[in-house]
Amino acid sequence: MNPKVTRRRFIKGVVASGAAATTTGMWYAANGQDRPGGAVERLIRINVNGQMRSVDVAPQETLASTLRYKLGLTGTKLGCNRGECGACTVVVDDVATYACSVLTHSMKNARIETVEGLESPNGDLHPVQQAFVEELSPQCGYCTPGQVMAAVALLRENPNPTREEARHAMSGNICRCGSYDSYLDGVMRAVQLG
Amino acid sequence: MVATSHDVMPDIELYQPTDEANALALANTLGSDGWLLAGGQDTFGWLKDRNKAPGAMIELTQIDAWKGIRETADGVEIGAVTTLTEIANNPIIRERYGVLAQAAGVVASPQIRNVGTLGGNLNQDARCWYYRRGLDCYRAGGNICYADSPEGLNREHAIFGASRCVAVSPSDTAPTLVALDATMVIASQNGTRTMSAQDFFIGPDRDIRSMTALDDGEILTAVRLPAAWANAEFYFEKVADRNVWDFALTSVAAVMKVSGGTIEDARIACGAVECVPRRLEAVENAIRGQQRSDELGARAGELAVEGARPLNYNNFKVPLMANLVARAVRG
Amino acid sequence: MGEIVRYKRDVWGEEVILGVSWDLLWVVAVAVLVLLAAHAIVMAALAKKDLDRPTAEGRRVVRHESIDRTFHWLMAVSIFVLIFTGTAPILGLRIAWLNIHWISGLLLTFLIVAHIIRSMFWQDLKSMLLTPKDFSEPFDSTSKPGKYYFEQKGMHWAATVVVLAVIVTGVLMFMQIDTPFWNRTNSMPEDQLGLVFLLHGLSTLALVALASTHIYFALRPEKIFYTRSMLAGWMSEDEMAANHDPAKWTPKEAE
Amino acid sequence: MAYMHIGKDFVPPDVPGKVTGRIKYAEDYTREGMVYSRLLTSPIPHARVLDIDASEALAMDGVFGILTADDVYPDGEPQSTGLKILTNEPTLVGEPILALAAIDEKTAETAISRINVTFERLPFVLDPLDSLAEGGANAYPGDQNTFVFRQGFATEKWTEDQVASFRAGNEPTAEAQQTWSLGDLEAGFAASEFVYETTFTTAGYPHHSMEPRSAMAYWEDGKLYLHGTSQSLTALADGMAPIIGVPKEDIVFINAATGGGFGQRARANSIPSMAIPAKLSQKINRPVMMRITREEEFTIGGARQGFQGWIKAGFKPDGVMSACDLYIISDNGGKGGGGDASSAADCIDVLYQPDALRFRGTSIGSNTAHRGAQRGPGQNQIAPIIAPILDKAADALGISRLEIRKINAPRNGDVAGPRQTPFTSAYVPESLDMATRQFDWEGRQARRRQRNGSKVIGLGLGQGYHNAGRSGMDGIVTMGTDGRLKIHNGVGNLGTYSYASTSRAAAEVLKMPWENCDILNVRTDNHLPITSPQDGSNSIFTNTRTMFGAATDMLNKMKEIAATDLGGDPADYDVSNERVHQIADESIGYTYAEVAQRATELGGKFTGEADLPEELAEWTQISVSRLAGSAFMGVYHDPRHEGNPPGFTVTCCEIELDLETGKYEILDMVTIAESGTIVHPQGMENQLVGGAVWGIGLSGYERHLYDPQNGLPASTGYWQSKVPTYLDTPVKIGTGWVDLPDPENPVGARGIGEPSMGAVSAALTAAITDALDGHHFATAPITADMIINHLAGTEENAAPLAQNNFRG
Repeated sequence: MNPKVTRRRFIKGVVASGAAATTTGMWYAANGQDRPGGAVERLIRINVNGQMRSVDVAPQETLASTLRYKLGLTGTKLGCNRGECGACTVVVDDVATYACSVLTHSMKNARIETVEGLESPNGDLHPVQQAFVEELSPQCGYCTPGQVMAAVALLRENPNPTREEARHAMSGNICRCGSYDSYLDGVMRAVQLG
Repeated sequence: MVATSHDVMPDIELYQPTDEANALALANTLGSDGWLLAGGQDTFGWLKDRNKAPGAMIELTQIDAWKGIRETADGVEIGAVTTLTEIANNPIIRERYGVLAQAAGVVASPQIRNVGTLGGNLNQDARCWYYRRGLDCYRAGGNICYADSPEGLNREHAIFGASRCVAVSPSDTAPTLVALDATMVIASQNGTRTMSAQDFFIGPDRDIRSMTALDDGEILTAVRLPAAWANAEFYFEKVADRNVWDFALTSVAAVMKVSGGTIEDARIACGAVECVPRRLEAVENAIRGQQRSDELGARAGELAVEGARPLNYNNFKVPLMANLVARAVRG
Repeated sequence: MGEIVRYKRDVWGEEVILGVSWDLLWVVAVAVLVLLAAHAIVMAALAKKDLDRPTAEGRRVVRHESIDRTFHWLMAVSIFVLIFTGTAPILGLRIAWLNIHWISGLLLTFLIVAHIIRSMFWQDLKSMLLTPKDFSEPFDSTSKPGKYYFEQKGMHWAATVVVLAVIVTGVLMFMQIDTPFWNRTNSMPEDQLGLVFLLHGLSTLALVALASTHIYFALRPEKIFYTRSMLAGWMSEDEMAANHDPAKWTPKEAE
Repeated sequence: MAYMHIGKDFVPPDVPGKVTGRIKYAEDYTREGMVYSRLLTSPIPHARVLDIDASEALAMDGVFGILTADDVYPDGEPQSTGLKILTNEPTLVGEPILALAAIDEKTAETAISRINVTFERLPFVLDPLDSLAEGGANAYPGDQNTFVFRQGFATEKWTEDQVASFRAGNEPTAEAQQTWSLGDLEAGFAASEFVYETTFTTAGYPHHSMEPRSAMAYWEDGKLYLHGTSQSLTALADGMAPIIGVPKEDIVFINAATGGGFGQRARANSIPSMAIPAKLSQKINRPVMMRITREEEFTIGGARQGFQGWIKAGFKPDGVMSACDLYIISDNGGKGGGGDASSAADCIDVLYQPDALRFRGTSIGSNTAHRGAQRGPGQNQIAPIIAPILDKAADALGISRLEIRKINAPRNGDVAGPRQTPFTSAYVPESLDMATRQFDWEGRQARRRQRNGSKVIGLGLGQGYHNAGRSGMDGIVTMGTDGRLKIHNGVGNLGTYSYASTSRAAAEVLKMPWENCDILNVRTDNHLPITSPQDGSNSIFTNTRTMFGAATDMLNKMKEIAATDLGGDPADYDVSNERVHQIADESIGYTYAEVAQRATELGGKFTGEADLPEELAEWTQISVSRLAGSAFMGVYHDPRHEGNPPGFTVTCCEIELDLETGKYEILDMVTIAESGTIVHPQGMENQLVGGAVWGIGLSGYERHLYDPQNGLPASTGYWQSKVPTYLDTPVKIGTGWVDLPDPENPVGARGIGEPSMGAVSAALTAAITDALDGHHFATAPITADMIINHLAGTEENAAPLAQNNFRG
């Protein structure tokens, strides 16, 4: 009943996926249907946190999958994988975006920023991160990277929002712990921290 | 066996054409096997669930010609893959067609509006949860409706125009386009055709599998808003359970020319009460030439819901729709 | 060409019948076309050029009373509408077909019920009954039929079976939709519902085949006087004498 | 009392990791050779698995094996309530039947779709009252519909007339499973001037923690390493070991952070799915990651118990609640549930101190989500039901709505509950005063029911309660020769930060600067003591006691060492500035580093090798034995405390309700806590605002829908569940606390997590009721459609008191 797959065969499989370096939760085989030419190539380069990264990306792969399972950027969380919670929010060309609901292939010319890319080179937290620490904005923390990124996008577009504006801009992020008030306190403090 | 919760994207090919001709050729060649992908906010759930299984996606968002907001001789043309955020924030739309800016600004959530497009919002599929669960209902090609039954959970469903399927038009922008008398521009390899927004949306009586008049190989490329209704009096309201991430329980979009309190002309459409945006011509006729007042509003509300046929859990939509129409009319 | 039956998953994931495979519509269309074309070619080849057709001139006898003709044409119209509204959406025509379909279906049901009652009490039911003797008729050139010859009776009874099947299944399906008379229930289990859809589909296919055949023969030159008789009610004595046995059928003289 | 740490804000050590994304949740881990598992779950609400044919799936490339109920329960499935790891008799849609491991998730999903399971379909039921009715289907195995404690599955039936009469709004006449009462009910009602009676319902909806309960497991050197999710590390691992069938010393549970629990991840038996990767990994000998989807989180994540109840309350002319009679049918879901109903009655007794009270309750199963503890189980369901009744009584008796609450409020010295337990302390009138003052409750009364176009103002006042403290757990602190204090803390990192704030009690005892303290948590091989599960709002009370105790033990040992080495009596010594020294001459003493060094040299009881407290839990003993001899140790077993340490909240709110749309906006909200000394103000505020969002969800939005025709769950995700968002909650919620110490806790603290929700739910419901001229829906949630229907005189074809469905 149990297929005896040897360890070597298993490793071969991983290597063949072109992603031996990072473990891949959502790994895809190439598909060979009979369709018109001109479909996307798997090997692409994307700009993540200021670095160009070469990645083997299946055509249907979401950005969240690539970030988490190909690039090891697990700060981007999957809360619903449906665009219904915001935990996977990243910033794409300064715009808050659900990484679970865009294709990595659509990001080839984009600047992607994740929560891992916010700290300054000397290790200082981004003002939003700093403010969230000071206000103790997170509770369980699972939605926090998404909240951080939504706030970062907001402050780029509107460096001096009112609490009401912040509330609307942040509204695509669920916090099941109900820390909305504390996150808004954090955003308003981040405005001061600049 | 639908016994597992899928949420991994299955194998599917992706095309990213950068010019119109290429996109139309792909749409033509792939036909129903080619899924037109705009912002994808209604797409990926279907695919992850494995409830729709097209062989390829044709991404439309890299075609610049189908993006952006342009002034034309007769109004404004909005590219179909313009994002909802751009529409909601665009100064021209806000100034002249505020009703659309308002509707675009309350779709789902900010991130969905950042990526989601007007075309995607208009072409999104029905939100009946039975259908979304992947059940083989009429709309999915089956022979049964699970929602329209004595026990079906149909609180969000239609009170008008049901025909076997009782799902409603989920789009927030669609009623505003019907009210604005917008023109839809549809391209295919055979050329371009246009039709009114009202004709663009079709009910299950005409096609139970599709919510729009688009045929295989056709792509909605732009929406034209006529100058005739620019800067009119607008009213838009969406009532949903939650203020984010929710579909309307009922919405109303009204476009009126008012002079000295008298309604000279009006177009009104409601969302989430029928499979298509429900244009209220009887109400429009009744209020034309009338002075706006609470009484007129109340009369318009009553007229709006005439002939409603609620299901077992959506009786509330009748007074709700009447109230919203009344608010729109009374000013 | 695909399969005969389409399947789907029921609400709990089990495979059940969904209905007939509509690819069969094309199979039926092609088959009927081929058969009828073959028939036409054979008939054309066999035809004696100088054959004397019975003349329509002269005295006339009544073949179909006006009420019977009315029934026939009403049924014909409703069946045509039913077939059109039933199949056009399958072929991709986007029309609001369902209400027309069930209204025609109700009309047809009413007509059929009335016809059955009439045929039993007010009409000459026996003239339509198939007896063992009828089966020898096509092979016996000396024997002429009564009012209806064998093929006509066969066609009638085939149509009877198919139309009854389509009506019974149609009524069951009608009960599954919202109408002005009732709100739908989900009372029928999905596997049974699939069976009903399948039978409705199969009988529809049969009906399409029968209707095409019927129209073909109605339009054939040697039979067109029957079509005229269904329109005008009469046939000439000459036509009568050429095709029917007065001993078995004594029609009234026409006005 | 002037504290060094208690009552002061600090940065819990995990917070930077949360804002940088660096802290790891279970699914963020990977391991070489890791494979991925997916679940095959039941598509049918109640069925029996007759056959599993996985041959096609197992023949696929990249598929490593499957795990079934037969694998995990070779001797048959336990015949008890509660979730199983895997089952052959699913009693709800989505219950796991088997798990499959493959090289990646996509392959696993494809493989699962090729497994053929043959089911026997069994009758199912979605509404407990339908099951109660004679002839109604039964949710549980063996055609049973209830579970009797210590007896097992049973069947409970009413006549159809009894069910119909209850649905029609009458007092249930059938005998209840469970009854307790206090005082003379008849006399109480006889003395009443105002009596109010109604049936009611509350929805039982899911926890929907943001982090799905993913888990990863591997075995190494005979030890199981399990990356999972929990509300408390040691309590969870302690219970998980027997479920998996591994000795406690051989399980290492790793759980740096948990993405929300809300009661559902407190105990191992509420999250047995974590055993799946452990068992599967054992079977196929590879690390196994089991990522759980949002939908699976719904189906195996469980829900609150829904109530179908009847309540009758009587008030004397002076406003005193003289009698309360409560009858509740609780929806136990597909796998059995908790004791919410009795807690609801207890809550009424606590908050309103009626002269007489009777509770009757019956728990009935339905083929819906597993039911278990959820934030204030029982107390919070009853909160939105009872608040409008108090307002009705107040209006009828001509007493202010604030006054009637003060008249009935529990005070220091009062008792409550079936055992008439005294409070450890209680300052509810003070909280009512504080909340109403901060909100300007009296000043706002002029605005009550004011109309502005289609909108109307409603004001609401609500109270919440939960028992908030336990005892009997253990504490361990150690100190290395560097003089740093290591606080071994088994409390989970759930977002309450109580793992850190309770640790501060230890720092407080030793007057240790916070930066010289290390909290050892994250993984159980950090030698953690047993803790109570972090549920029931107990962590602060329970674990400050153990932390305080362990640190005190260390303090005493320091003094003993110093006295032995440096002369004098231990009582002559004290600590300050990280030194233990003589009180009279501070120069005589040891630095902490020195005393730790001495302790290590001395060994024995100073390093946990001797004279340990006798009652240490097995788990703590394992930890202590592994630490023994390695470092200076303080270890403590906490004796039982006396009385009920309560957590109280009071909320005021003002809403503006649109009579034409049924929508309302919460214009202002103030919520006040009474939970003893505040240990961590920012954490406190988070609990208050978080509870407020939950209360808003309970009263206004959250739902739990199952299709009555076929038992499919309709609300599996955030969208359909209607979890409140930023824009459904107030722009700013005012908070505050009474901050009076509780005598049963060494730092005066009690918990607050759960009552923070109840008060808000009560206040919001009261405000909605107020805006609608006192129309009492007697249900939670109250959704826009219900308000519209009420105002328009329309109604839905819903069964009265329906559960797991829409209500009229």
